[in-house]
Amino acid sequence: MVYEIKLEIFEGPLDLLLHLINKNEVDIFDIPIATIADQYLEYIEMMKVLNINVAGDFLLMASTLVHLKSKMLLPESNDDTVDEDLHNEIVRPLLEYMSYREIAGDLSERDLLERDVFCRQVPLDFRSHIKEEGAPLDVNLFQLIDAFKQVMDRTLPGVQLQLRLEQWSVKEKIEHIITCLKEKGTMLFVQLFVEDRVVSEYIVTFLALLELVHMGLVRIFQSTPHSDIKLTPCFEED
Amino acid sequence: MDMSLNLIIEALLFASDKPLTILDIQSALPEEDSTRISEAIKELQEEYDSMARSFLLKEVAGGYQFRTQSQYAPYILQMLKTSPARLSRAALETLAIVAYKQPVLRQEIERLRGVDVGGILRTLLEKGVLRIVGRKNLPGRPLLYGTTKKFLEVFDLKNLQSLPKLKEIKELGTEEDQGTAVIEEGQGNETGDEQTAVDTEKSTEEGPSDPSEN
Amino acid sequence: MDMSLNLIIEALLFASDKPLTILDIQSALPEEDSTRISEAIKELQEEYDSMARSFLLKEVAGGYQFRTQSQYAPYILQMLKTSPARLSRAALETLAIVAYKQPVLRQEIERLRGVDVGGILRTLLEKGVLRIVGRKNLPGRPLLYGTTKKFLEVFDLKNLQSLPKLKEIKELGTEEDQGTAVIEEGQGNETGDEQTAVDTEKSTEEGPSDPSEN
Repeated sequence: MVYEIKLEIFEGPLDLLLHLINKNEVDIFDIPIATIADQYLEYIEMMKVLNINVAGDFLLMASTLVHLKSKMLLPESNDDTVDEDLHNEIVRPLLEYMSYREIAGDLSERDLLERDVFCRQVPLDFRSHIKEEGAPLDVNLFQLIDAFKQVMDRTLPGVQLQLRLEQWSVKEKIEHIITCLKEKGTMLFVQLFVEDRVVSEYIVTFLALLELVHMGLVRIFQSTPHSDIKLTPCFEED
Repeated sequence: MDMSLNLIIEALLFASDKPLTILDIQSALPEEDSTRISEAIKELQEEYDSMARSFLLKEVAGGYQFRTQSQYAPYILQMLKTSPARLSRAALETLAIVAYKQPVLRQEIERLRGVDVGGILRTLLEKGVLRIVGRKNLPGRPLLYGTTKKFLEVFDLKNLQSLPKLKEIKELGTEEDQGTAVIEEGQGNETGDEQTAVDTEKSTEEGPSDPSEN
Repeated sequence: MDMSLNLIIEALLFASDKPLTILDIQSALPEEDSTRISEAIKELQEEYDSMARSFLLKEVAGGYQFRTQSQYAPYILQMLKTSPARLSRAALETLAIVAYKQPVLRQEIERLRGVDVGGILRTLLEKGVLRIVGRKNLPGRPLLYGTTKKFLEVFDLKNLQSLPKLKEIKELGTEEDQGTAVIEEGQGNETGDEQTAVDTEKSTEEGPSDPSEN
């Protein structure tokens, strides 16, 4: 038997379910759950055989389907509760998904800018024209975040350089920690890093703390796992 | 010099790469009142419709813009040497959900689509068709997403009300109510004009999910 | 469909930001020979001359371009002056640093950006998105910078707390192919129609041609 192999992309479990329902030409309000569940599992199996990474979402739906199928087969099962589960876990999500999918289809049929229709392109020299003082700014939040990300990404590779310049020395940080502990008595571990700006500074602070513990000047406590780590001084007040 | 109001407005629209609102036009023509401006625009629209040129004056995203007719797209794409702007089906579905449910949590989009949408959200934010509108008053203060003016521009929509109506969902009853999104109120948030300009676009056909505006 | 050569050329000229040469036009219309194209352009020019609109088809720099007539320039300039201003990359980065690190010293901004930011800070202060929030208790009492209410307006934020954290954006991840491929066996089942109909729109997000550029 010759098989025609057709590659389909499914966006998710609902997409696959919908495909099976269409393929079997069944009513969404009257889904033959056993058949659909079997076919769904066959697909998942096939994906595994083909070494296609099966996302967790697909497996979750698979277990829901299997659960429903087994419930249905149980002699003492109550039809009403099965129907209710089927409605809540399969039918309703499918209906919702279908309605949004339809909207998505409608959207893509519209005259899309720069696919179907084009607007005027204003020459660059127009854009750089001097603006009035109060002119609004043409910038969005994502651009702002992205700019910050770029700055931070650029800053991090500089870590080694900064260490070599000894912008922060372990000695200074030791003094800083001692000063803080003298002021406050007990401190939380996280408070040590409040003023630190970049990774290299965190590292130096941490090294300083280790050094202090090693010298027996600071003790570290944690009452329970995941609780706050506390630091107490073991030196004389002067 | 022969300069009718219509032709001045035409020149402004022709020289702009963004849709112009009546207000935008008025800022260049402070003596004109807005009804005269909208009349002039209507006349221009009719004129271009009847002239049957390659472009028309369209109403999009709360403003007006000259746009080419779709049958010329293949030639223009050829000239620009680009492939047409495309959105994947996943992106379109995500946009559809955000458009109707906004302000909406990522988690809710994922519930409706049945899959992770993090990467798609990021792409759509980058493209400027979605934006972060605030945070929901829930543990972790998760971000709420909404559509932008650019969304309307890209999809040739006058406003959010002109989105196609959501059909099936009505028969689904009420359990759908996932609580009301509360956008964080700030102290001193007279986030004035800009804010309200965007807010006017906001609304959905199936009202319940959008009580969040102040 | 009614698409004369003239109208195709008109559409090309309309959608181009620079003058088009005959050769440029020919690249979109390979079957047309250059004399027919130049004839068409001549006809378009005459047509626009006689229509007396606000713009004309002019020959410039060896090519052709639609240009608004000079008497409309004052209105267009006025519009451009009040139209949204873009921020330079440097300004955007500086603004971003202040937004996330405020209150912040100029010295700290310069450390992060690696360059002098005096001029940019001044510009951002003038634009009203930054302000001086105080002085730090350090030798020389250096100035501390922070954002303003206008900053919130520009970015449509209720308050500074709703500024998304870098971590939250990183958590969205990137969009690898989130679809899952499945091989279907069986010969030509028609039920796949809907499927394939939608599939044709599918394509990658990161094509060079997204329309989203702000």
